[in-house]
Amino acid sequence: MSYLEELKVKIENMFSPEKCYFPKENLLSFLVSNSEVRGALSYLKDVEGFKHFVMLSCVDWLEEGKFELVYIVWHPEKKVNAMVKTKIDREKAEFQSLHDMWRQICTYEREIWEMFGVNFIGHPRLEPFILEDWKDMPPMRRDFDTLHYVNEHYEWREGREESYKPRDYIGEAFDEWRKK
Amino acid sequence: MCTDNPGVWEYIANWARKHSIWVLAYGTGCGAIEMPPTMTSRYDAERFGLRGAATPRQADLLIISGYLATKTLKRVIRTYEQMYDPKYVLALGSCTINGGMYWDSYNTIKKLDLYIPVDVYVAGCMPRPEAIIEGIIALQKRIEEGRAEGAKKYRENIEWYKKNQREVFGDEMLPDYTWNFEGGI
Amino acid sequence: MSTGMRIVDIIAYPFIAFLIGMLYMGIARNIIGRIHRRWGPPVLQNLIDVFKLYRKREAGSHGVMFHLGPIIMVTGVVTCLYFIPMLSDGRWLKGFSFDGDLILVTYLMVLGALGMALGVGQGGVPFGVMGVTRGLTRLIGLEIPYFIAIIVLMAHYNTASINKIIELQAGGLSNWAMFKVPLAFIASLFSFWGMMGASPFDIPGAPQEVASGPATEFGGKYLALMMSSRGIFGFLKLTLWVDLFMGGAANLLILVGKTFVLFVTVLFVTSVYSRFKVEQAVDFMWRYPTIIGLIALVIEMVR
Amino acid sequence: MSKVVKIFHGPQHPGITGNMSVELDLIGETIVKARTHVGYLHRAFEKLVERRTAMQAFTIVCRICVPEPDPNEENFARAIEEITGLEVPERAKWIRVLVLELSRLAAYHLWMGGQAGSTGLYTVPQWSVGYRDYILDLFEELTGGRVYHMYIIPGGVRRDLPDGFLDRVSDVMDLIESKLPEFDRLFFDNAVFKKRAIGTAVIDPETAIERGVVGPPLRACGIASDVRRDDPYEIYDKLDFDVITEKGGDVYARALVRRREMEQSIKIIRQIIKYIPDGPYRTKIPYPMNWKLKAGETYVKTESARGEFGYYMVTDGSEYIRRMNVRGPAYVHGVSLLEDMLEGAQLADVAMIMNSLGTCPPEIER
Repeated sequence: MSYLEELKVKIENMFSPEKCYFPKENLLSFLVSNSEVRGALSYLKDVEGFKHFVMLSCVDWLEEGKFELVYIVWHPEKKVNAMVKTKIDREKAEFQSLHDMWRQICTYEREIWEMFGVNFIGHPRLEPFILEDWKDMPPMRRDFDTLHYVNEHYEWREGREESYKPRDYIGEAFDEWRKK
Repeated sequence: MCTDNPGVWEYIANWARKHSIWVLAYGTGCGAIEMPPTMTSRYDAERFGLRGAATPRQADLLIISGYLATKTLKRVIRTYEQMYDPKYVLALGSCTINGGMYWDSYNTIKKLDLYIPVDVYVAGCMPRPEAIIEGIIALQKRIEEGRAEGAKKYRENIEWYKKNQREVFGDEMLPDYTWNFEGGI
Repeated sequence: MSTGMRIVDIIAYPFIAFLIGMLYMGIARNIIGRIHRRWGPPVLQNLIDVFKLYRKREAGSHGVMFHLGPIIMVTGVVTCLYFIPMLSDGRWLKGFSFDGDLILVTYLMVLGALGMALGVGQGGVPFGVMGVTRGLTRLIGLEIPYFIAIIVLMAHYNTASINKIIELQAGGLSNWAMFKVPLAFIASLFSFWGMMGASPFDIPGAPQEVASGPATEFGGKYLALMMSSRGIFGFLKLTLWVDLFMGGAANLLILVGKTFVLFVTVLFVTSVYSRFKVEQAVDFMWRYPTIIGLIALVIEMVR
Repeated sequence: MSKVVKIFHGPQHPGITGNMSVELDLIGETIVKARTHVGYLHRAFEKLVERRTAMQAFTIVCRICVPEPDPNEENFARAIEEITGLEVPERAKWIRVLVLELSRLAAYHLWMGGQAGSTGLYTVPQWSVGYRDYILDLFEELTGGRVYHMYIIPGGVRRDLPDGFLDRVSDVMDLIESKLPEFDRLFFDNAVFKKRAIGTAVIDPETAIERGVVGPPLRACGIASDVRRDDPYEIYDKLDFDVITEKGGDVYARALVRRREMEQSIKIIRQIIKYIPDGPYRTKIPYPMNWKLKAGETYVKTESARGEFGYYMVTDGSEYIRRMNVRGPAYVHGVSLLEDMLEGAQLADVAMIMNSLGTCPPEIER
């Protein structure tokens, strides 16, 4: 039994992961409840030795009305990744800030606050990161229509709309190329 | 001083301007990656009198290298207004012309000439160093003929430009810089 | 020499320095271009640049001192230039030399930098202020070995007149001060590289650190003035070193030849070294060149 | 002098790598507080990818990182392949590694120019950017583009190697290898550069792992961490190369790591030229205009010239990608780490530290 499989068993015993599986060979992914995130991450960091924090990502599941926060960590000795996920409510998007565990989470949380509107409680520096003077809804949310925004705020150069539709054109060109 | 009837001095000055273009070292977008090859030993743009200038006060040419995010556009306008007349703008890449592949991106502008006057556009993604040099030669031609008067255009149509800029920035407009006085104090 | 000729001579003085200085800067860009394995700009490029800058239509201002800064700089440089004889023989291009002019020249050379500092102070750009601070700090470093070398020279020839020093060096290569007091020459060469802004010491205008340093806020005519004075100042320093250590020059051709040789050493140094931090530069200057200079001084006193 | 001067270092400043700015509080020449400001290059790639099919998205991902676009293509292609289960032919894997290593060499040449330029040694950028053009010429022959290649597509590579291409690669490698000692003499052994770089911006090994440092800055602390060795992708497990480490963790150690890795890249490319197998160069992919991507998620990573470049990708069974999150090495190096490194440093070191950490703004903000 490999290290990750052992880890999976441990985690299933210790926490109550909803879905614990291997998306690929050296990556363990599991979904835990909101309250267990800090516990799971500190277990991985302090007990198992996943010292290197890779990234924090956020996925918008608009249909379910949830945001999914994804914490990815890396074990420098065992050379494996683990992925801790949790789902938070989309309407009242709030989560605890974990910036005290790894310093660089600060940056990720700041970006997710800006791009998805997730409020991280206890974050020391929730200030605009990438955007400036942004007044619309957080742009990475799936219900934000970027083309609509562009039509409202920018002017198109004439001639662009008359040209062929790239989508159709690529399809045709691809058909021809495939025949050869 | 701005003269409507170019005399002999203006003719010689245009010749000098043509052969001495100082480029502001501001890599605004991904086109900045082709600027080092243009300036260094393979393409050696210094042959044409191009030189990097560190600050806008000394520069003649502002190269907009590629797409402009709105946050950069604000800085570009500010930089452009700080430059001294005569000043030129060379825009690289399809994304400055009509948005290019970022046509549906909420954070990049689609038409640069709405916000600042552009003298020469160089199309492509990325434009090769040869294309950049060709663009500069086209600019030199315009300078020699005295047609590269972007600053004058900007001063004369300042309301129109400011209106367009306001559409992007909303209420967060920039303070005015040097465009509103002529020939120093 | 008639008064008319004398006036022509005096008027020609800065212009010759300007032209040769600008030409040297153009040639420098060419030689550096070759070291970079490319062609480089035309030789007259710097003259074209200066002309273009004079013809810029706008130039913003921040007040009276901002105007006066570059002007004081040019004035200081040109005044200083007049006390340095370009040619030793004949009646032409002798400048206003008198006994003890070496000391005056040493002080006048700092005037340009001070004028600049006054102008930049009013510009309100932090980079400019920072560049001036760096320039003055560097000056402290450069002056020490330079002063020591000058003192050695004055002690050796027992005079403080540049003309006398040139005369005493006459009569062949072995009489040149650079061979008579070689250690003093070496010490002074370091501060010469520093004064010329060659690369380990080009701190005040380091683009990666302080944009273009003191010149950050200056554009158009001001920058043209500054470039002109830099051209004149470069040639002034070259002439001074040729006068002091290389036996002066009898005619313009020899002057150009000797200054050019000295100038090329600057170029070679500048293209193979990184840039010091300001305290490293001062540290360096107070260490090696100063020690060499002090040894030269001791030898001179013992002799 | 204890007056605090506030300086906005950038975005228009010659000492800044790319288009970002650092807000510095200075006392004299010493920095007491630094804050980075990014977002000047934000193009919303992650949003645009959600609006494009996989085949349309692959053409724009390479624009995420300008100096070295290929790790992005590689990541994107491999993420799609892992999710949909596409098999990549053997030859395509070898060609991909060839492209990746060439682009690493090109990126290191550009870095060398930047690093030398940041200390005021202007001869090195002129030479190294000139030699980098030889590699760009190879790219142009292979892919049609100098900078952006759009060559590594899901399911293989876009086309096969041209006739005699490997011979030309070999020639260029000989040329570049013969020029490396020149750079040693001029730059890496330069007394002034050594004096400035040794002991500047030191990272110690524990904090390096803790703070998420990757790539050459981590290896300069003496930790042999390299995605090519730790989590081998494509054919890196079949190749013979060393993971370079240096002691010290300062700017100079990082420079030496990169310098020695250039030799390793050349070694890898020589092996590829020697052992590359024949065969097809790409597999058949489904009709790209309505290629329904199987629902799934993955995290893929590639070793770029600045360190681990990761993509987190989620698909939901439609033809569009649900979410693609890019984790560039500069995301950590260029924001929080840079702020900490700059505190207590000197104004003169800002450009040097930024370059040596491999700050690349376009991948911070995408």
